This record gives sequence, structure tokens and C-alpha cells, in this order.
Amino acid sequence: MAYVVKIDDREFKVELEKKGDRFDVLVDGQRKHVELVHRDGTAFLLLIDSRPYRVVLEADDQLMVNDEVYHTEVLDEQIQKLIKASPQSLHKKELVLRASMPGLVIEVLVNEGDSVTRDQGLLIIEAMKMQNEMKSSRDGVVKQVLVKKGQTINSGDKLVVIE
Amino acid sequence: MAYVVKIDDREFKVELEKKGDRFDVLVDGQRKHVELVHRDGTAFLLLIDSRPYRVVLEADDQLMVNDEVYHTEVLDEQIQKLIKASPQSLHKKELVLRASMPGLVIEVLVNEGDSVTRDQGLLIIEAMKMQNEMKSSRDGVVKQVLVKKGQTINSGDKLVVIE
Amino acid sequence: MFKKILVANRGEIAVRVLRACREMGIPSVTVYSDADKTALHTQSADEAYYLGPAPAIESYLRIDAIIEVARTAHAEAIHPGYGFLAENTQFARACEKAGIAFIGPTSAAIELLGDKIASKKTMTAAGIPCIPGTDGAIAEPEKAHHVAQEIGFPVLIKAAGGGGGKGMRVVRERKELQSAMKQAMSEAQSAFGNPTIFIEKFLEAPRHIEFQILADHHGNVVHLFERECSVQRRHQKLIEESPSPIVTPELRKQMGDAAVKAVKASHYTNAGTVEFMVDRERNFYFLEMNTRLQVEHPVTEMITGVDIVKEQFNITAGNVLPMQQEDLAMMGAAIECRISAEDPENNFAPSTGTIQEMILPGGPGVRVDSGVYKGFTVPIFYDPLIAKLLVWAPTREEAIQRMKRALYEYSIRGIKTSIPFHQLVMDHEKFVAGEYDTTFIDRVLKKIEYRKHYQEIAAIASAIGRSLSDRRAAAGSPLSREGVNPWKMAGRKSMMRRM
Amino acid sequence: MFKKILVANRGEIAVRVLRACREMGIPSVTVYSDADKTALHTQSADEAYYLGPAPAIESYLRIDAIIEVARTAHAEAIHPGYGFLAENTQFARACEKAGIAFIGPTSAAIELLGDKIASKKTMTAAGIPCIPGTDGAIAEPEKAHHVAQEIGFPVLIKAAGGGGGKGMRVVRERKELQSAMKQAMSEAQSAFGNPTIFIEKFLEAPRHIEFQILADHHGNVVHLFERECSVQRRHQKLIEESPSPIVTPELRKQMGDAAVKAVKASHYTNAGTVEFMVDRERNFYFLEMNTRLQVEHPVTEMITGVDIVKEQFNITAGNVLPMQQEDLAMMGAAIECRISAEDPENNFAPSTGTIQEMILPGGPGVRVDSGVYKGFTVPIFYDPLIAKLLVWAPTREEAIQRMKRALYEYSIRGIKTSIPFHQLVMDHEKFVAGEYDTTFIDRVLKKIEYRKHYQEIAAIASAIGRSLSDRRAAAGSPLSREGVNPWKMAGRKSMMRRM
Repeated sequence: MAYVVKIDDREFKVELEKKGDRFDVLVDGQRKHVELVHRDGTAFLLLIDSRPYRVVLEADDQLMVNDEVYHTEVLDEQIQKLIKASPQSLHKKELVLRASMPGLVIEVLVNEGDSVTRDQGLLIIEAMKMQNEMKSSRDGVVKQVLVKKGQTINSGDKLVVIE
Repeated sequence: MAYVVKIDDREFKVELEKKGDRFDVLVDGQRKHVELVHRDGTAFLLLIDSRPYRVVLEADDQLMVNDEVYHTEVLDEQIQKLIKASPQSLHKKELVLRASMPGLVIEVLVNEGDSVTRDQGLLIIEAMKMQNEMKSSRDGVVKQVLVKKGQTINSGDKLVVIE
Repeated sequence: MFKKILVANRGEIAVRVLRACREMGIPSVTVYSDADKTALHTQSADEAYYLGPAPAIESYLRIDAIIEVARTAHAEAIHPGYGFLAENTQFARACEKAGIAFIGPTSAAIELLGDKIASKKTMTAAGIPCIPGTDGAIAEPEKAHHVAQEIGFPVLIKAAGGGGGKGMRVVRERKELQSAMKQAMSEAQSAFGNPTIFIEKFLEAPRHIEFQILADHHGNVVHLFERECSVQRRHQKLIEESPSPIVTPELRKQMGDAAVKAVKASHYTNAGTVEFMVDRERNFYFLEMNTRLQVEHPVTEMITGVDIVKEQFNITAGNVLPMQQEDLAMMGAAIECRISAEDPENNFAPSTGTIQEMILPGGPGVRVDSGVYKGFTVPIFYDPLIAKLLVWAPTREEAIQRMKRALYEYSIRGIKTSIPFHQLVMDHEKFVAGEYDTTFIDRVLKKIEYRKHYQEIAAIASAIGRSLSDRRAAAGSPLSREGVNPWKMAGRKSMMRRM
Repeated sequence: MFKKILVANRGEIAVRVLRACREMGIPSVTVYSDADKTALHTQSADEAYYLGPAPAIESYLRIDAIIEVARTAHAEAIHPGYGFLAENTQFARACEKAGIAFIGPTSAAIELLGDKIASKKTMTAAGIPCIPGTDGAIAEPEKAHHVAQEIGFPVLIKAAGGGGGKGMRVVRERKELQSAMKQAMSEAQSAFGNPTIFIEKFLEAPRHIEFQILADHHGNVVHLFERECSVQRRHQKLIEESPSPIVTPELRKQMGDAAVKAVKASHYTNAGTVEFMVDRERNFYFLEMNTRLQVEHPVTEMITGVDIVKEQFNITAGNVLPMQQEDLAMMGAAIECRISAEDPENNFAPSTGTIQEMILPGGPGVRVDSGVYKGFTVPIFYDPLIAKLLVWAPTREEAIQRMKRALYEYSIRGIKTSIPFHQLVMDHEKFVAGEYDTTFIDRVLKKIEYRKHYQEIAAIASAIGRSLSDRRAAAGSPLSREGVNPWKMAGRKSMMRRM
């Protein structure tokens, strides 16, 4: 079986052949012998050419290798070819500022309709006793402000939309 | 509510009254204030008169307090009275020797029908590189030998029955 | 010695002090907020009392409630840890008034040294060099502009009420002054319950080197050598070590003598830290004196063998210091990495959540002071410091190698931590060479490319996971493809576990 | 230095040696059996190779397979740890033949000192006092009877092939001799692959005190002071400490000199241990020399600051010892407790299974060398030692207090461990007073009443659990009583976790 795995900005072609408990793997043409050992819960030990790596499944598209986190996308090689052949024309018009941490909104510095410039402060968030100013990463107009002063927010919450 | 709790060779009368998150408890007539906080999985923190104890549920009739293991039997006080009132006449005639550890049977020293005396060796078990002689804890006759030389045994397995 | 001690703090430092109580056979009491019902410090004391809601202002900063707990539990002494009320004059005074021993200096000494201006006057009078700055607290922007103009930009705005980088701002231009003051005052209020700030000349690229001191109530003062604390990010110390790579035996003697003189000039007792700035020509300036146990005190414990917390107990109980300066010697080298619940790959954003797995490093020369455990949910309300990792080795070179090994072993899942950041620093040639100052991190490691060693391994792991699921689907399993993927099964079990 | 090192062992000692490799930047290789696919040592090396089935005879004792792995992985040196092949002359010789450095003494030195009889002759010739016994291996009961008669009962049967109490039996009467010999030979065969035994006079209630030594290939020999190892159960060391409570500076000098003399007399190189018996009059007798890294080596590391494993690498690489005797000093006191997977409340029966939870002690002066982790299944095939807990403090008294604190913190669930036993010893007045010998445990702590401090707490906890379930049942919940008991729910989740 052959897959294309996307990780960060890299793409790997991985061909696999299962041999009992082990796998013969070709990564971008290079041959490797792999053994997968279940450790505990979602944790595995992967022996690649006798080198042990601690692999932990964090989510469907996220795993950890020796405590480093990787976001992965696995595509069947055939499907990958089809996608590449089809034209794509998506480009994002909106910038959605999301909370990078849980915390408390101390101050909202802009209103809907305001023009903002790159690096202009939009909000002040406090968490773990430190105040952090959240800045706009580009020029634009504030389309929506989704939080208000005094509100508690979680990591990933939408805060401000700029277009 | 009132319960009788048996632990080792002791019996405690425990009366409880739930007050919100806390409990008013009378143990053998002594009043205590108790708070139960869930920690993780089967682990709890019990604050008794502000003293914290780490309690872990190991099984239905077994729990750990600050890493010490206790086997408990909880009876409703009413039921307890009924049991005490009824005559009991059970006494064990047989002694069942069970494996106290997993291991390998190195030698069986007795045969069915043999007379044995207290402290006489019955079996030699090896585990973790050490050989241990399992001894009879009383005089009697070997009724059954349930294992043989070379056999792997688990903790709790019946080995020899003496009557 | 005291019959019972109350530890009025949380996290790793509360656990540290409670360990000293247990080793000395002293019954211990602690306090907790709603967010800390299952915290490690709550479990580590002999008694634990509820203080109030999670925000510190409603719990760990409540002087009245803490004194009340001490009375209820019959605690004879209170250890304040660091942060919260550790350098709060009102708290020390409330203890004195209630007849409870405060494990730290007298309220008068806290007041003098907490007033960074008055303390500088005292030090100048004692002949210790100081950094130029305001001779009083400042609140009006006009006055601040005037002072800044006088001593010249860049200037440093600092909170009068505490340390740790909170309420601190560097201002390089006049126009930034007003907004920086406002933010600093707001942060200082929130962190120390005191918005007072002052202004000081900002030294370019200095080293931050401090001396640990111990002083008893019988006039004996010793210093326990220096700690180099120049690895800072936004005035927050991240890594500390001893000995300092730049301190020569002569400089050590000079600075140590100055530290002892500073202690005597301020009639200071108990454990404390004299902080100095050192410029490139190795001139040193008195910066301030921290009138508390420092986060980084274990660095000194590892090179001297002295248990500083136990000595705090002894001093407060009126005992004579068991050592003199000539009994003390530095042995080997120690390094501390502060492990915080922050995501270094995302501009050190706080990362809270439940710790899913925790593997601590061990073996020779490793010390871990952790305030968390597997299963604990790190609250958003307090300082992000969750643990301190320390190593000791005969030489600095070996200590760095050992720290790299220990960081490699240290594994925390469920939250992000500063471990990858520390790994980068330990590999950095400037750190390895000992050539760094307080601007090192913000200057050199501002835009860090975190290492991604294992992309290929991750690709192989992902492809194997997918192939196992594809194989079963192809074999005509009645279950859906997703249902038989062993990786996904494992993932589900993991989800259930979290419920 | 070597470009790659193979660690031919498992468990905590393999992890210990792998840590040294990582700190020195040396790529490492290890080996594993079927039972150790997910063992900590397998994960800790840079490369791990499969050896064979779980029984040691088919994996960790296979000389051919290990040499083959070293060749495949291009390892330049092999560290054997302790046990298994560590004192096996054939193995050392196989390494020499294959051109792979054996990190330990030469095969000739192992042969001389492994032959306990020949080594005693050498020591006697060098003027070191020895214990009377057989002048050769013994296999026939008749010969054994003759020797025992000659030196007088009680006698001690010992395995010629190894230590650690395996294959060892005390015989007090003639009639016990034959069966004791049989058992000892069988155990020795199984533990060391060598059934050879010999007989020695059994000293009543001696102390077991050993000296750690280091010897390079350039004629330099130093000793790193003593370790007191008298806390033993059935000749198995359980607790070690340094300094010994009974060794005076004069005795230390005499014994240290004798240890160095023993090393020179046997042309020994690398790390080793000279074991002595010390009687009540403080006369000491050479017992044997252990030609390997000892389990208890960290005790010495903590009081001297020397990393013994790194020195083994240096010596094997041909480097000159970096210290002379006068550079070495003892600092403070260190104690080690061996944490084994045994149930002390059930006559130390082996306790295997999966570790459900593990909380390691930390803070000042604590070192943990663990070979296991949460989730690992402790196999029945190997030694029950799963970890070593060590403490250091300025004095022995403080070290005992610290050990008690660390044992209190140490929590392992899923298997039984020797932790409760160590707690009893640390509380025992004879241990605290330093008044103990090798018979202490078997004599004083044979029938131990393990403390049950928390019966009342357990009763309250049980009653609360029951009441919560009764309340819901009474409230007419449609679920059965068992279905809504939160304790039982928690229990179920825990069961699922184990699946």
C-alpha cells in the first residue's frame, strides 16, 4: 500500500508491506524495517531499523514522537493524484483572531467598523497573572468583535474577525 | 444512616449525615466533619477534620488509604443485628494452600494421601530467580495436589488441599 | 522548634516547604482555594483548610482568612513561600500582632527593603553602588516624564510591591511612557495588590547575579555564594545557575562582602537574596533585596548542601546559625530550568488543562521540585510555574550535558510546557560558552525555530496506522473502517479515561 | 572515547548506564527479550535489538547473540551491568576475542577473583585477613561434610559464580547440609549458569562493609570509601548507607588501604568492590571482590560526587584516573533503599503485574533510579528489583528523616513493593542508632506487624461510598443500586482502562 503523508510543509511518500509483526517500509524510496509495539493506552513504541521512538496518538490527525507534536494528513496515493489534478481556487478573505490561551478579557481596544493596521492592539487578555496584548496580523476593517471586557475565554475561541 | 464496617479484626459503627458537599460523621460516637473530593479515576481525596487522606478504590471490598491496603465489609446496622442474632456453625475443615505469587513449580514434595505435619514443605516454587518452599500451616492429610512439576502458576491458584 | 507550621501558599513552593516540615517532624497545615481542592500541596500537608474562591484576591491574598486558619489549627508559625503575601508588610505585621511567628524577616525589614527607594538610600549610605532612579514612588505621568528625562532613556518601570517581572516595563521613548505606566500599574495591582511603581535607569545588556544570604537573630550573617539569573524573558527568570560563568574568586569575595554589608545595613534577618546588576566591565550595582525564599533557592542548596528552608525555620525559632562563612564551600555546578505551563512555540501563551501523563527524570544529580501530578488540572488563576528541574555535576560542562539528558527524559502530556525552550537554550553555543546577559533570550531566541526531528517517523507512524485500518476494511470486516482501526480504538479508550 | 556502547542488561541498571551514555554524548545500543519489548531500557537507548524469549538463559545470558548484536550495531564497547553476564569469564573473553571492549576488568581478573578460593589465596599472600573455608569448589556431600567438620558449624554455602545472595545457604547442623547444597547448586545454576559452590566458616552477626574502588590501566588505584550493607534478608542486601555508623577515620584508613592492596595484588582494573566482614571488635576480613558495578554504587556517588559509570567508560578507554586518593572526600551521608516487586506483608513473595500508577518522590537530596514506569508489566522472569531510592543529607540523622519523607511520597499501585518494609526499618530504634549487623532483619524484623494507621479512615470512606449508593436507591433511581454507586462507576472505568 502506498500513501502520501503531509506533515508541516513536507510531503512523504510511504509504501508499506506487512510481514507478520513487522513492516517493510519505503519512505521516499529508502527502505526501513519497522516494528510496532503497543505500550499503554494510546502509547506505542515504534522500532525503526532498531531505533526506538515513543509514539503517542493524540487525535485523529495529531501524534507525538518523543514528545514532539506533529499534525499529519494521510492520503491514499491515488486520491492524492486526483486532488492535485483538480483546480483549486480557495483563498481566505477573512482573518479570524482566535484565543491562543484561556484567560480573561481585560480590555477591548477596537470597535466593529474600525480600521486597523498590522500590529495594532485589538484586545488585552490576562492569564496566569500576565497581561498580553493581542495584535492584528494585517491591515483591515474590524467586521465582528465576539467578546467583551470581563469575559472568560478558552483557547481557540473566536475573538475578532477582520476583513 | 448507620453502618457497621468490618476491617481486619475491628468493627466500626459509622453514622452519616450528608450536608451539601460535606458529611457529618459519627464514628463509634466521635463526631467528624468529612469532605470528599474526586481526584482522578478511582482516586479521591478525603478531608476528615481538615486532614487530607488519599483514598483509592481498588475493588468492591478493597481500598487504599495513603497507600495502605484495607479489606472492608460494609453492613447495614439493621442487617448486622439480624446476622448476630442467628446461629452460625460454619467452620472450615479443609486447608487450601494457594499460590501467594506467580511462578514455576520446581518440585512437588508430597503425594495425595500423605500425612503432613505443621511447617512441613509441600512444594518448591521459583519466581524472580528465588526458590521458595511452601509449607503446611497445620498437621493433616494431603487430599489433593492440584499442580505438577514444571507448571506455571498464578497468584491465588489452588495448589494443595489438606484436611 | 515550632509545634505546627502553616504554609500559606500553593504549588511547588508549598510542597517544598511541606517537605521540610515532614523531614523535621513538624506537623503542617496548608490552605487551598476552589481551584486547588485536589492540588498536590493540599494532599501533602497534615491538615488543609479551605480559603475561598479561585482568584487569589479571594483566597491566597486574604490576610484575615489565613490568620484565622492559623488560629483554628493552632499553627505557631507561618511560611509564606514566594509571591502572594510573602513580601507584604501588612501580612507580616498581622502575624506579629496575632502572636504567630512569620517565617521570614520582620515587618520593619520588609517595609524598608520593599520600599525600593528607601532601601537604595540605605545601601548608598553603606557604600554599596546602586543604579540611578526615582527617589520615590511615582503615579503622575508628568513627574515620570521629568524623572525619565533627567536620568535619560531607556528607563525601567518597576513595581514597588514585588518582583518576578510582573508590573515591569522597559521604555525607550518618551511617547511610550504613559501607556507602559498604566499597564505596569494594572499588572502590579493584580499581582501584589499594590499599584505603586517607580522608575530606574535601564542598564543595557547587564548580567543579573544575586547572592543568597542567611542571617540569624544573633548578628550572624553568611552568604551562600552567587546565582547567575541572566537567562530571562521579559524580566522573568527562566534558567539559573551557580557558579556564575563570569564570577571570579575575587569578584565573588567583593560581591559576597557587599551582600553581607547590605544585610547588616538593613538589620535584615532570615533568608534573603541580594540582587546585583553586573555590567560588561564586571562592575556591580545593588538592584534590590528580595525579602523571601526565592524560586531558585535549590540551585544554592545543590552546591552548598545547605537546606535553606530548614535554616529559615531554625532562624525564626531563635537558633544560632550552625555555620560561619569559612565553613561554606561551593561544590560543583548546579543549573535550574523552570518548567512552566506555557507554549514556547506559541509565544509562551499560558497552557492550562489536565495533565494526562507525566514522566519525571531521575538518576544521578537530578532534582525535581514539582507542584503537579498526573490527573491534576492546572488552573488559569495562578503563576504558570509547575515544576523546577535541577541538576548537579562536578563541572558546568557536565551539568549542561546532564540537564540535556534530564530534559530528554521529562515528559508531560496534556499541557504544553517550556521543556522544548530549555532544550534549545542548553544546545545554544552562547549559553554553553557562558556568554549571555539578561537580553540573551529576547535578542537571540526571540524568533525560535523549534526543532522537528521526527517528521519522517511521524509519517511512517501515520501511514502504518492508516494501513492497518485499510487492511481490515479490505478483508471485509463487518465493522466500518473507523471501527477497527487500532489507533482509533486506542484513542477512544483514552477519551473514556478522561471522563 | 567509544563511538558506540552496547548495554547488555535490563531494568534500572541498564537505564542507569544508558543515562551515562546520553550525558557523554555516546550513541547507545541495548538488547531486549520478549518480556521487555516495552521495557524502560528498550525505550531509553538509541538502538534496541531483540535477543530472544523471556527466560534469561534464552536471551540476556546468550553470549553469542549479544556479541552478534554488538557487531551488527557496530558497538565498540559493551557494559554488562550487574548480574547476568557481568562476572562471566567466557563473556569477557568473547568480547576480547571479538575486538569489543568489555567495560569492566580483564577476563583474567574476573577469573581469578570469581574463583573465590584462588582470590583468597592471593589476598592472604598480600597480608589481608580472610575467612577460613574450602580451598576449592565442592560438589560431593562427603567432601562437604569433611570440610564443615574441620572448620566447624555453622558454615555458609556460597555460589562460586556470583553474588547477591543467590545460591547461598547457612547450615547450622550436619543433617541439613545435603539438602542445602542441592538447593544452592540448583539456584546457582539458574542464576549464573554455573552450579559450583564452596563452603566458608559462618561468622555470627558480622557487619558487611565494602569499599568501592577505581583502578585505571596506568597503575592508579583509589578507593571511594565504604558502604555499610548489613541490612540484609537471607543474604540479600536491602539497604545500604555511607558512611558506616561504626567506621572510625582510623578504621576507614586501614580498610581503605587493604582494599587498594587487594586491587593491586590481583592486578585488577576498572570499578570494583572489595567486600569485608567486620566483627564486633571491629576486626575485618576479606570476604570477596565483586568485579562489576554494584547495585548500590549510587550511595558512593552521592557522598563523593564521582560518577562511577562514567569513570568506568574512561578507564576502559585507556584514560588516566582524573583523581588521586587525596582529592577524594566524603560529604554528608547517603542511604539507599532497594525497591523490589515483593510483598513484605506476605513473606516477600514476588509480586508481578502491571503498574497502574506511580508517583516518584522528589525535592531536595532525593535520587530515584527506576527501571519501570506506569503501564509497564513487571515480568516474573527476572530479579524483583524495580527501583532504587536514595537520599543525601548533611548528617545521617537528617538522611533518615529525608528517607522517611521520600518513602511517604513514593506511591506504586498495581503491584506490591518493599516500601512498607523500608518504612519500618527507618523507624526502628536499632537502625536509627546504627546498631545493626547482617542478622538484624532476619532476627528482629522476621515477624513484622505492618502498621495499619488508617483503619478508621477506611471505615469512614467505605461507609460514605455505601451511603451514596443507598441514597440514590432510596430516591427511586431507575438504575439498580450498583449502577449508580459513584465508587463502583469509578471502579468500572478503572477496569476499562486496564483493557
